[in-house]
Amino acid sequence: MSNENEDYLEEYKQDRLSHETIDGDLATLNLGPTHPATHGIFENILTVDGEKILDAVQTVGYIHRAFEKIAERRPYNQITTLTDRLNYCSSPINNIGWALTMEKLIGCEVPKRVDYMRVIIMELARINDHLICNSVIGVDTGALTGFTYLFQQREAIYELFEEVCGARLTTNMCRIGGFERDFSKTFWTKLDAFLLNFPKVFTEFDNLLSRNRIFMDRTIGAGPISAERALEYSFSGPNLRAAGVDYDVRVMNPYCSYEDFDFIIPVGSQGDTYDRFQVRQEEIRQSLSIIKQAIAKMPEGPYHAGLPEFYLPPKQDVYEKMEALIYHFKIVMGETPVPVGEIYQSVEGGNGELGFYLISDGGRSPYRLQFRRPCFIYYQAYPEMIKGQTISDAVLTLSSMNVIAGELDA
Amino acid sequence: MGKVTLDAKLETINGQGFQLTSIDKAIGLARANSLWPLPFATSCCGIEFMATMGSNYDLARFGMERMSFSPRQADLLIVAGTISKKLGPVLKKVYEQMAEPKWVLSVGACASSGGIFDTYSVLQGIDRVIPVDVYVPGCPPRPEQIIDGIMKIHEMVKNESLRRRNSSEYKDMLGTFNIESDGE
Amino acid sequence: MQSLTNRSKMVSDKKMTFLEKLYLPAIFGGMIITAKHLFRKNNTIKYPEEQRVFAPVYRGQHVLKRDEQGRENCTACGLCAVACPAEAITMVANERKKGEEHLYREEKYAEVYEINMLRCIFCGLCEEACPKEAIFLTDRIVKTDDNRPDFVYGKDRLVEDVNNRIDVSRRQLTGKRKEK
Amino acid sequence: MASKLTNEEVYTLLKNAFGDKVGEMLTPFDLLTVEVAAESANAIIEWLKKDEKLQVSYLTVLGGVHYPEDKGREIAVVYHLHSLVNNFRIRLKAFLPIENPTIATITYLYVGANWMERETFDFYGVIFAGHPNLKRVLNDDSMDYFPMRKEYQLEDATREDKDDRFFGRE
Amino acid sequence: MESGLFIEKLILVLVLFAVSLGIAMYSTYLERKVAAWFQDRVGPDRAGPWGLLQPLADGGKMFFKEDFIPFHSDKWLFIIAPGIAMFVSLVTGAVIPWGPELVLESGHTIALQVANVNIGILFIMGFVSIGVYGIMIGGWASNNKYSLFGAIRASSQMISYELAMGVSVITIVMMSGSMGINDIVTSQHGFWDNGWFTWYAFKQPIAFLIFFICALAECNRAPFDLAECESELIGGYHTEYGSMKLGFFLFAEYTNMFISSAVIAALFFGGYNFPGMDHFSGWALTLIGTGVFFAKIVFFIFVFMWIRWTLPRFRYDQLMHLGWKKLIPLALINMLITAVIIAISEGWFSK
Repeated sequence: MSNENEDYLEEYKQDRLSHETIDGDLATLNLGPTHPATHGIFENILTVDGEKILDAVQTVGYIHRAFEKIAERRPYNQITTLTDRLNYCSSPINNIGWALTMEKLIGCEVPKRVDYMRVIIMELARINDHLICNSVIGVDTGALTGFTYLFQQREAIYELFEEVCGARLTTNMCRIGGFERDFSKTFWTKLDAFLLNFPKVFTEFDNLLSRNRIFMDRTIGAGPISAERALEYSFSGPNLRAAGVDYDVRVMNPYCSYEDFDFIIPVGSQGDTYDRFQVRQEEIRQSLSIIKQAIAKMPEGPYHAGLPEFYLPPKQDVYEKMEALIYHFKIVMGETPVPVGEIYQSVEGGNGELGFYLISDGGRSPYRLQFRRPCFIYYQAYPEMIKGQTISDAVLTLSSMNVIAGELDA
Repeated sequence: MGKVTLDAKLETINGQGFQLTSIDKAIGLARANSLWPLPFATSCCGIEFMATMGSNYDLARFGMERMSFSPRQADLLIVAGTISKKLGPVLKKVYEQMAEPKWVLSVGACASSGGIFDTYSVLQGIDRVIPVDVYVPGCPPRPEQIIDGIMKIHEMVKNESLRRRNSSEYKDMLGTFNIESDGE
Repeated sequence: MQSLTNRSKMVSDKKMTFLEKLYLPAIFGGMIITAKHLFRKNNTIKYPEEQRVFAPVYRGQHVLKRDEQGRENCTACGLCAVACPAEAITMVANERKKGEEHLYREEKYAEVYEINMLRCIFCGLCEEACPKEAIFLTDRIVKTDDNRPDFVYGKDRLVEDVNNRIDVSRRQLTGKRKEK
Repeated sequence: MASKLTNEEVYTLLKNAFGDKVGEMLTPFDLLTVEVAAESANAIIEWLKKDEKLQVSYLTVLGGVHYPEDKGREIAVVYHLHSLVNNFRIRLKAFLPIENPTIATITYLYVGANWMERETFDFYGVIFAGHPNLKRVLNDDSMDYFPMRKEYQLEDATREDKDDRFFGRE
Repeated sequence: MESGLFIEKLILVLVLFAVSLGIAMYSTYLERKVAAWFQDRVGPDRAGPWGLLQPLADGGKMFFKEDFIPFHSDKWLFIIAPGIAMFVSLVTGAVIPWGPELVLESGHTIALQVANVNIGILFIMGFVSIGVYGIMIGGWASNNKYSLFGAIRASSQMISYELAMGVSVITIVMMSGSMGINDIVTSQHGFWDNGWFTWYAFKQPIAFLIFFICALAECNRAPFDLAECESELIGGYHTEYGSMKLGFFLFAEYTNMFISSAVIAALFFGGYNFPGMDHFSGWALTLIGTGVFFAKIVFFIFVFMWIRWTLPRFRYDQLMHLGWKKLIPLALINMLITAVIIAISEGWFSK
C-alpha cells in the first residue's frame, strides 16, 4: 500500500463514525453512510429528540468520481460512457442528451426517424427510472413484494436495451447523429410484448399501494416542500412537479420532436412523498402513451444522419474506400475539428432537468463540460424537508426524492 | 498495491495441519449455503445487484435473500460500485466490524480496479483497503456474472478449514491491510 | 405559482373514502393480488443450470478474430487502445517476418495484446474503432476469478482458436456492415 | 414553447439598468450571454429576479471555468438563469483574477445556490463572499488544491496497471 | 407426584420442545418459500432437495460463527437477553392443549397438555409480555442507538397491544366462563351446535380481529415489525448481535409466531375440535384432533406470512394511534355488548 493511502487512512482514524453522543434529551444519529435505506451512499447526521428529527446535516461526495475533470481529457465520442454513469437508472436519457448537445454544437439535423427512436428509448428509460424509485418507496415502507413484481418488468426493459445496444444498464447507446444500428425485429416484438404485459403488472402494483391506508398514512405529509421553496432550491423534474409546478423540459424547450406528442404533465399539491409517488406513477402511464404514439407515427428513413465527419462509416467502406478510412481514423482519434463555442442543452432526465454546459475550444476534448445534475441540486433541500418529522419519514423522503448517488456526487 | 497475492489464502488450506476433516466439510457446506450478504452498494453495480435479488435471478436460491445490513450478522461483504478515497475508511470499518469468518466479493470494474475512473478521487481497487476473495469483472456485471462470483465464493467456503481463521498466515494477511483480526 | 403550460393535471388524491379509512378493503385486495401470484409460474432463470439467451449484439468478452485462412486480423494500429475510455488495452506491435504470412494477415501484428478485464467497461468502442474487424465483443461473459493479475487477458485467451471459431457474424451485420 | 422575450429586448433592459457593468451582447446558439462585472453580478441577478416583466427567478446552474491563458481574468463564474414564466434563458459570466477569486454570494437570492457555490469553491477555489458555509462539498476537507483547475492532473498517481505510451497522449 | 404422571409429562415436555424447535426451524424455511411464491421466485433450492436443508445450513453456520460481543456493551445482559427471549417463547406452550385427551382402554386418560392451569390465558399473556424483556435488555445492552430505538419501540408496542389483546380475550372468557385454555377449547366442541357455530371466531368476529392484529404486533411481525424494521433501524434490537445469539432471537420470533398461531387456533378456531369429531374416539380421535390442530396452526403461520409479504408497515406514532385510539375502544365496546347480551340471555334483567 502506498504512503498516500496510509496518510488519509490515518487522518480518518479520528473516526467520524463513532462520534455519537447523547447530551440531555437530544441524541445524534448517523443515518448512513451505509444505512440500508440510503440506497447508495449518503450520510446524514441527524439530531433527534426521541424519534423526531430536529436537525440534519448531510455529507456528500462519498462516490465523487470527478466526471467533469475526466470529460476534459476524453475525446467527444468517449464522453457517452461517462454520461452512462451519471444517473445510471436511466442512462439512455443521458446518452441521448449528450448526443443532442453535440449535434447542436456541430449543427446537424437528424432524421425524424431517429428522433422517434430516441423518444421510445428515452421514455423506456424514464419508466425504468421511475420504477426503481417507486418500488423502492414500497420497500422502505416494508412492502417488498411490489418491488419484485416491478423488477421483473425492469428486466423486460433491460432486454430491450440489450437488443438495441448490447448492454443492460450502462448502455452507451447513442451516437452523434443517430443510433449505432437500427432496431432489430426482435426489439419490436419484445417491445410489443412489454406494452402488453407491463400495464397489467403496473396496475397490480398500483392496487397494492396507492389506495392502501397504511401506505397513504405513511406517505401523506412525509417530507413536504412548497412550490416556492422548491423553486428557490432549483428543483426540477418529478420532485418539482409534485410540489405543483408544471415545469417539464419536454414541453418548455422541446427536443427530439417532443412537440409531436400529446401528453399531460402530472402535478401534485404539497410536494410530499405521496405526491411524488403519484406523479411518478402517472408519468409512467404518460410515457407508455408516448411510446405508443411514437410507434404509431414512426416514419421510415435512415437510423442516423449523413454525417461522415462524426458518424463512423460501415466497416466495408473502411476497407474499400480511402475517404471512409480517413474519416474512420479521424473520428476514432478524435481529430475531427469541432466548432468553437459555448452551448447549454438540457433534457428532461429521470430526475429533472439534466443539462450539459459545454465549452469547446475546437480541440479534441471539451474545454469545459459541466453537467447540471438535478440530484445534486435538490438533495440539499433534504434537511429542510425532514425537519420536525420522524426517522421513518426521513427514510421515505430520501427514497421518494430518488437521489441517485452517481448523479449527486458526480 | 500490496504485495499480497490472494492465492496465499487458498494455499494455506492444504498446508500442514490443515487437512479438511469431515466436520470441516459439513460446516463448509452449511456456510456455503447460508452466506448472508452485506450489500455495500454504492452505484451502478448496486442496481444490477438489486436485479440479481429480483425474481428473475433470485439470490434466495442460494440461501442469500436475507440481507444483513448489520455487519455483525453478515458473512459476505458484497462491494458493488465505486469506492472513493473518502469512502475507503468507511469500507474498512465495515469490514472490521464483520464477524469471522467473512468473505469479500468485489463486484464490477470500479470496486475491483477503479474502472474508467482513474481519477484523483477514486480508490483504484478496494484490495488496497481490504482483502478481496473474488473479483467480478464487468461494468456493471450481468446478474449471471454476479452469481458466478458468488458460486466461486461458495467453492472457497466449502474448501476452507475451520481453523484457517486462527492461523498465523491469515493474521499476517490481515496485518498487511492493517486490520487486526479480532473484530473491532 | 401560475401554471406554465396548459397540460398540467392534478394526480394526487389524498382524500380517503370511508371504506378506504377502514384499512380492510385495501388489505384484502392486496392479499388477493399476492395470493394470485402464489399460483403463478415462477419467473426465475435457474442460472447456472438454465441460461438466458443474450442478444446477438451483447457486449461481453472480447475476441481477436482470425480470417478464413486462420491468420490474425489485428495489425496493431492502436486505434482500439486510443478509443478505450478505461485505458484497458495495451499492445506491442511488431513487424511480420518472412515465413510468418500464414500467421498474420497484415505486415504488422500485435506481439503483445492485453486487455485488463477488470478495467474494461464493455462499452464496445474498441470494436467500433477497429478498422480491420479484428476485435469483437461477444455474447460470452468474462469469468470471475480470485486473483487480480489473472484478469489481464493476453493473446492466449483473446485470439480465437483456429479449430474452435467464435461466431460474430450476426453482430457484424447489425449496422456495422451491410449485407451484400 | 417559444420564448416570450427576445434576446435584444432583455439585453436593452439590462444595459439601461446597469450601463457599463454589462458587457457586449453575445448569442451563441441563441442563448443570450452577457459578461458582467464581478462586483455587480449579484446585483444584476437580484434585479433579474425582482423585475416584474422578466421574472428570471430560476437558477438553472452555477459553475466555474478556468482559462489559464487569460491573464487577470483566469476564473470565470457562469450563471445560467431561467425565467420559467417567459421561458427565457440567460447566461451571465463574471471573470475573476486567479490571485483573488472573490465574488459575492447569491445564496440570499437562491437557497439552491448554496451547494453549487460550494462545488465551485471545491473545484476552482472561488471564494463566495457572504456564503454561510463555504467549505468543500464533494472532496475531502483535507484536500489542499482545487482539482478542476487546468494545471492539476486528473489521474490517480498510484495506479500502476497501465502504460501511458499506449494511449495516444503524454 | 406419582412417577407415572411425571414420566408422562416429561415425555410430553420433551416432545413439545422438539416439535416447537422443529416447527420454528422450518417456519424460517416456509417463510422463505412462501415469500418466493408470492414474488414469482423459486426460493432456497440448493441446500438439499428443494432446499429442505436450508434451516440446518443456517444453524450450522451460526454455531460456528465468531461469537462477538461489542466492546461497549454490558456483557452479561448482552448474553442473557437472547436466552430470555428464547426461554419465554418456549415456555408458553405448556398450557396449550395440543390434542383431545387420550382415553386408553384401561380407562387411564392422558392429557396432551403439560399443565392444565385454570388461569391459562393469564399465564400466556403474562409470559408473552415477559418476552419483550429479552428484546429490551438486548437492545439496551448493545449500546447502539438503533438497537435502543428498536427496544423502546418494542416495549411500548407490547404494552399498548397487550391491553387491547387482553380486553378482546375477556369476551371469550365471559362466554366460556373459564380462564383455562382447556375449558375454552372444550366449550367449542365440534363445529355446529344448537343451530349455531361453536367456534368463537364466528361468535366473536370483532374480538378475533382485534386479537389477531394484536398477535401480529406481539410477535413483531409486519406490518408491526417496527422493532427491527430493516429499512429504518437496520436490524433494530438485534443490530449488534451475530452468531447463535442472533439465532436465538430469530428462533424466538418464529417460536412466538408458532405459539401465537396455536393460541389463536385454540381460542377462536376450536383448537383440536373439528366438524364430525363425535364419530371418533380413542387413539383415532387424539391423532386426528392433534393433526387438525396443527393444520390450523400451520394455516395461521401461513396467514402471518401472507400478511407480511403484502402489507407496508405502520409508522411508529400511527401504530400507537391504532392501538390506543382504535383497538382498545373497539375492544371495550365489544366487551360491553357481549356482557349485555350475556346478561340478557341469562335473564339477569328479568329478575
